[in-house]
Amino acid sequence: MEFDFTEDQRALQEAVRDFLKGECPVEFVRAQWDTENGRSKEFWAKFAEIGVPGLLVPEEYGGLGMNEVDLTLVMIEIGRAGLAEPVVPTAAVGAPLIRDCGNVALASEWLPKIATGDAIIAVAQPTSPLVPEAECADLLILRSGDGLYAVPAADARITPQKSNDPSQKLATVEFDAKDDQCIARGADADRLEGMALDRGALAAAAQQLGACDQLIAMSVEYTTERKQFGVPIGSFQAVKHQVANIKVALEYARSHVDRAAYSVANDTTSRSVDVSSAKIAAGEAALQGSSTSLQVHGALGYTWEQDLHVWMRRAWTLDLAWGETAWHRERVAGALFEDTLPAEHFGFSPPA
Amino acid sequence: MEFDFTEDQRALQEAVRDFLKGECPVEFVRAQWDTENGRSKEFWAKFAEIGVPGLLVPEEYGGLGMNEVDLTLVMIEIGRAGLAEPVVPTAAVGAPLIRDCGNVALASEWLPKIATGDAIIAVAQPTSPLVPEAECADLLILRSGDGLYAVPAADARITPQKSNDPSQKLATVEFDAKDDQCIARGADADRLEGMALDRGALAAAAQQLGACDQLIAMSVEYTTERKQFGVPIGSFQAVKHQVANIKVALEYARSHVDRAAYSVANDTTSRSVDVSSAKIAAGEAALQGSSTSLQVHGALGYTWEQDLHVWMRRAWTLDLAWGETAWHRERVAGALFEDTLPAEHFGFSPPA
Amino acid sequence: MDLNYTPEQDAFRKEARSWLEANAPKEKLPSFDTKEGFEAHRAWEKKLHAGGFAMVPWPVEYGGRGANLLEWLIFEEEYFRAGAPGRVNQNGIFLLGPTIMEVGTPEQKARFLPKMASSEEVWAQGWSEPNAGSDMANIQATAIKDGDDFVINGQKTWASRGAFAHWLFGMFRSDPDSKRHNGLTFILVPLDTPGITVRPIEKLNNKKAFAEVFFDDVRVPIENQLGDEGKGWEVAMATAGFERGLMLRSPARFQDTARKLVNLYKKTVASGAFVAPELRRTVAQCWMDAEAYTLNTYQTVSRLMAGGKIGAEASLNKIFWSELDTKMHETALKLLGYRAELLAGSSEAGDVGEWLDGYIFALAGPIYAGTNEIQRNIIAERILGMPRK
Amino acid sequence: MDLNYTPEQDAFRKEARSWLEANAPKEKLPSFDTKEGFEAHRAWEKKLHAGGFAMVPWPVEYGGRGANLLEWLIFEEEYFRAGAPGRVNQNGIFLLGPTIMEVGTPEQKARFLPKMASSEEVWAQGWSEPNAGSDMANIQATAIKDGDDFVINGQKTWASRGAFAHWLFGMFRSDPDSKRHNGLTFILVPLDTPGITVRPIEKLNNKKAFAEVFFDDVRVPIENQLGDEGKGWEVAMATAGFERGLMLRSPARFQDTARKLVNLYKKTVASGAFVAPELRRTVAQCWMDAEAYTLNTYQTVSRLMAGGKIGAEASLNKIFWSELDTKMHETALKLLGYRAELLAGSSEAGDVGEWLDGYIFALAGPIYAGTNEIQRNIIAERILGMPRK
Repeated sequence: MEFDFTEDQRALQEAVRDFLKGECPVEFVRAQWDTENGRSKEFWAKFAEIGVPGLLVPEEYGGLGMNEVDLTLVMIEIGRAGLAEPVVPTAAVGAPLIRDCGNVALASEWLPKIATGDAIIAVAQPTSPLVPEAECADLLILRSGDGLYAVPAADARITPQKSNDPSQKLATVEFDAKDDQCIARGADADRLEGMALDRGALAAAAQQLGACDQLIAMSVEYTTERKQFGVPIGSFQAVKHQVANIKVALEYARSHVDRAAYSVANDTTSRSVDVSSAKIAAGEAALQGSSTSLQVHGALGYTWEQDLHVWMRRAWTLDLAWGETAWHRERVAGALFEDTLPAEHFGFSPPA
Repeated sequence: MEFDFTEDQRALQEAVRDFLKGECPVEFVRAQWDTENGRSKEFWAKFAEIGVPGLLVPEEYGGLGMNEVDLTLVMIEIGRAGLAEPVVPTAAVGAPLIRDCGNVALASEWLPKIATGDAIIAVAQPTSPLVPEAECADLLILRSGDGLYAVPAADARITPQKSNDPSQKLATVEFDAKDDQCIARGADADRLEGMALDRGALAAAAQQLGACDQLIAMSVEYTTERKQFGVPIGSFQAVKHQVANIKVALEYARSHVDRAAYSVANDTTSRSVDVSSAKIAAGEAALQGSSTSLQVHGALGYTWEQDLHVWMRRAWTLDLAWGETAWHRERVAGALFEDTLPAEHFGFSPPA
Repeated sequence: MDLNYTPEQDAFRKEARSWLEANAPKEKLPSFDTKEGFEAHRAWEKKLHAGGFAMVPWPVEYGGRGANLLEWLIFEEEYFRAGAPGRVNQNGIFLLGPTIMEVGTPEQKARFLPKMASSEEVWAQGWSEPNAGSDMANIQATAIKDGDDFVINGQKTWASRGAFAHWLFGMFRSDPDSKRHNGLTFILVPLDTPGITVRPIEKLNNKKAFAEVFFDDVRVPIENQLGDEGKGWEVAMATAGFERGLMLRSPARFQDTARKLVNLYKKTVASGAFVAPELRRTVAQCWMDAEAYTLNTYQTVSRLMAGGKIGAEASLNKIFWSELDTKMHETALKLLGYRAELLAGSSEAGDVGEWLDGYIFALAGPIYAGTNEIQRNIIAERILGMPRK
Repeated sequence: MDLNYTPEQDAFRKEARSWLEANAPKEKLPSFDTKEGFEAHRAWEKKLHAGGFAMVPWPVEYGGRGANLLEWLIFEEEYFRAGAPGRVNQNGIFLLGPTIMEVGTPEQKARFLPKMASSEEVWAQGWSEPNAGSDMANIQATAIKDGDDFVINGQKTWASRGAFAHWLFGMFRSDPDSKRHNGLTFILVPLDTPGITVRPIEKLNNKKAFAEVFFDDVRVPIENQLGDEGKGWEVAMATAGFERGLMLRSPARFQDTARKLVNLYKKTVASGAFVAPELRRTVAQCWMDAEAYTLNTYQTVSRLMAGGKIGAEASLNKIFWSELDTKMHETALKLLGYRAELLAGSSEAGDVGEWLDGYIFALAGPIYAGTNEIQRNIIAERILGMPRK
């Protein structure tokens, strides 16, 4: 039993953080709002150079062959930077789905391209008809009936759906299910889709941690500089305690997320409940972070030009991605009250 | 349209407040904890002198012939004083039930005695098997099957049930339903019982307002006197804002209670929803008042010798009396979502 | 206590309802924080004014119909029931107007109120400065007397409606040696005066809801001073009381939202979509709270009509409605599920309506008109008497 | 990251489980805040000590079994699983013990720890004074050196276990000219020393949970000083860290409560009683929060075992578990409905069990060991670096 990240994992996290500080300042995020599809090929190429898109791609396909514990630390940094490039569907969900579906031809075609940054994958969410990143994807993994299909972009009819978060690219997608594009059916499809959902939710939760941390940092900075009544407003308990409360929520959400990362990486029997717990806790922390940060920023935070809302909107949209909080709550409650919760959870254990 | 109390009503409230200041200091409340049945015949006799037990008793039976709007202001003062004598079952519920049940013999026998303070009435709550004040009652109004019965104390088998609030006297009661003690059946019984519930809940809600006000007053006084770090602890925002929040909850609960009082007195079609709203809002305000007051009192509030818990316990027990919050919430939600809510509510009105 | 409307009140309601049904725009106007929407809203106000409904509690001579506050509540109920447009001149008619009525000279009333009622002149508010937000007494913009004029220098910010309005009201330091609440004067400033620069600021919905206003030797005649010289704080406090209190957020607004929320809940349940079980209670609680706010306002109005005053208890209202408004919109977004983030116009958005817009607007509630933190200080200190230091 | 227990850890768990199943009292002991219960709990502690389970992470020479912190967590899990009695000497074994281990002399360790482990000597804590609560640096009780003794005068209050304990630890002002955090010395005081008067205080459940302790020229030998003279604050901070942090509230306690709550929910639903729909989510959230606290503690223990330290983040724990404990008990009382207020022994109370007692105990959580307001200050200032003034 050892519940901590390794030094290598921490080093990876720091490297990504440094990279994003340089390559993804908030000006970059904002600039993408006004581009045609909101995504940057240049950025993605650089991101591939440090290995992020292919983090879960096996080494034989040119990836780093890492797992979701490593990726979670990277996703935290992505959330902190407010980056909205298609990391989740491509690196966190699409790559392992293609890896795991048992279709060697598909894997051989797409995994190397993912690793080199030459392919973007979009994956339909079982909890919503909205497909993130469909517009910029080269390949879409979509559900139809009892089958899961790998559909090249040319075969998909994509209708953009505008999100309140200008960084978030959503669409509804129609396609004609073709047998030769089917990659799994029945229980196999359900299993792959279930795993995709948990991977997506975990990646969203990790981003929520990062976004929440960033919201706290901005609030601390602003309230330390901003003076009213002759003192920094951060010295008022009403401000201090609100920010402290986000920190409490964040750190306990972090424990859930860390555990969920382990559970996904090791496909434990408690995986679903752990992921849902993580998504709920991180989502609530990030939303609390949003509203509190806005409140302590006052009118300034309420403007378009101040950067606070960049992360507020990330928090809102991430809360709806890969299962809303309400959906995940029901999954936890169901497991808990219908006695399907595995005894594997550590800590206080029920009688054997 | 005039939504305010009259000067006479305010004068009555002040008179009762002054009376209770003199006759019911907290030492009196505490002293009752150690007496045999927790009730004082001496106090009740004095209370009858100023007319409280017979407030709703018609003048022809020796009462004041007032209504629930008047009584609500009195109940607020009773809550403020922390008085737990059997005002609710006798004056607020029992007297009007006997008045309204159409049994002239019953009315002639008991209403004058209520007015003179010579009879205590206990009334079973449809929401709980616990009958408050059964032990000290002369007459119990009890339900059995589809009938409502007026049962003399001698015919009732009473089992005391100890409450966490030493002021609260509860019991379960068994009796043999006798036809000659039946005062209503079927729809009549339901109507009387429904009215009893609303009257009881309204009286409990009014007491909760008074208790909440008292908790605020004690908190303001304590935090103004108590110094830490060289200043009164009430000058810290963390303390100030918590107390301010109770005040917000209290004042909006008050509006619900005032409205419910009118609705009960005039038996409006929205009566049930108004009473439930009042019970919910006043209950939440009083519970918030309890926990906040305890927190700002610190360890001192956590002692038996400090008086704070006298009102905390009142708040707890009143929350369970005459329908818990959860029960009342369901009644409001039911009316709201099943479209049984009358259009009579003033303010923004739906299309006719 | 009598909670029945009088026959006269019922008749007035009927009249307002008929007029609004016949005259209120069927289509939603564009946002008044765009130039186009600003003018569309002014056109609507002109119509409202012509119908005699621009500001019903005002005296007839100033463009009102001499109704009392209860009738004002009834009018607001009917206004929201009709889904009529937001009031583009709310800073004028709800905040400044009542203040002019209270402390203005007869000339000022005659000069300003009628054009305010008709929205010929739309008002921006100029309270905040970069260093005077919650700490409003820290105002630094100066208005120094020079002959028959004040000469104004400095900067205001977060001036609501500042981008398109004609006039601005605010406090300026007329005694340069004064400190804090003293030496401030309340002045009415035409925004087309030379020396004024208006820089619109986009709010969270990307619309120009407010502006920074820069003053560079701006000359304003001394008759534009409202109330006594150096007594601007007292004048402003009366205005702030109205803002937090009765006028700005009439209960009908929240009852309207609550009713829409109840309908959204019922519709969502009927659709068979998953609805988190706790929302049944949350929606009911929102409805109850909107009722509470209404009941409380009726009580306040009853007291005011009997000669009472509205004081620090306006701070209770401010906290209550701003938190309620946020809660109602948050709850609606939860009911909308994955569609909650979609902007109107997206095909998948369907009829999600204005909940997202409303949510973003609601988020400002705990901030403007004095943050809720400031309101809690006021409640604790002025209502409950807790120690300041 | 490896979230599997090692075979050794599994074996230790099994051993603890077997021993506890065989030895833990089947009936609940009377409250240790009564004289009878105090002694019954001491008898249990003696048995626990004889079994080698009194304080598993302590070195064997002091009455422990030299286990590591992870094994301590496992032991705690089994302890709560077995429903074993509360630890009457918690002030000693969880708070003072680790401090002595850190700063005590070899003689002090040998003198105090073994008798602490066996509960031959039970400890009271003497932090607060009438004017030093949240403001603990305002300590006024003095301990002035006189020959080989300290002479103590003054008063402590809220001394937990003070009514029946044998010893008390606390801070005293040894330099009468000192102020605030300086000039304080941490001293261990036998409660039977002449000049000491103990006045028990009843807590909210009517039990003598704490005491006021009065010192009138009480002579204590200087070897009872723990840590350096004048450095009592630093010594106390180490103790307070343990209290808020790891030791005092092990996660098993809350997982145990959460599991009971889940069972109560299931049973109440199965009974057909009305259960407010939102409680499904509230109960699940409580369970999740207890998991979070457990996970977080395992992470802390992993860090500590790798050589890390526990610091200001203990304040996060304090807020989290105290709020969780209150929420769990409040939720249980809601599930119990009208029976929630009944005291055990009332026939109608049935099996409502200890929820009410637990609720009253939980209410103290946000107050003791530094109020949650103080913890929020610490988080804001020391963890987040927000300005003090």
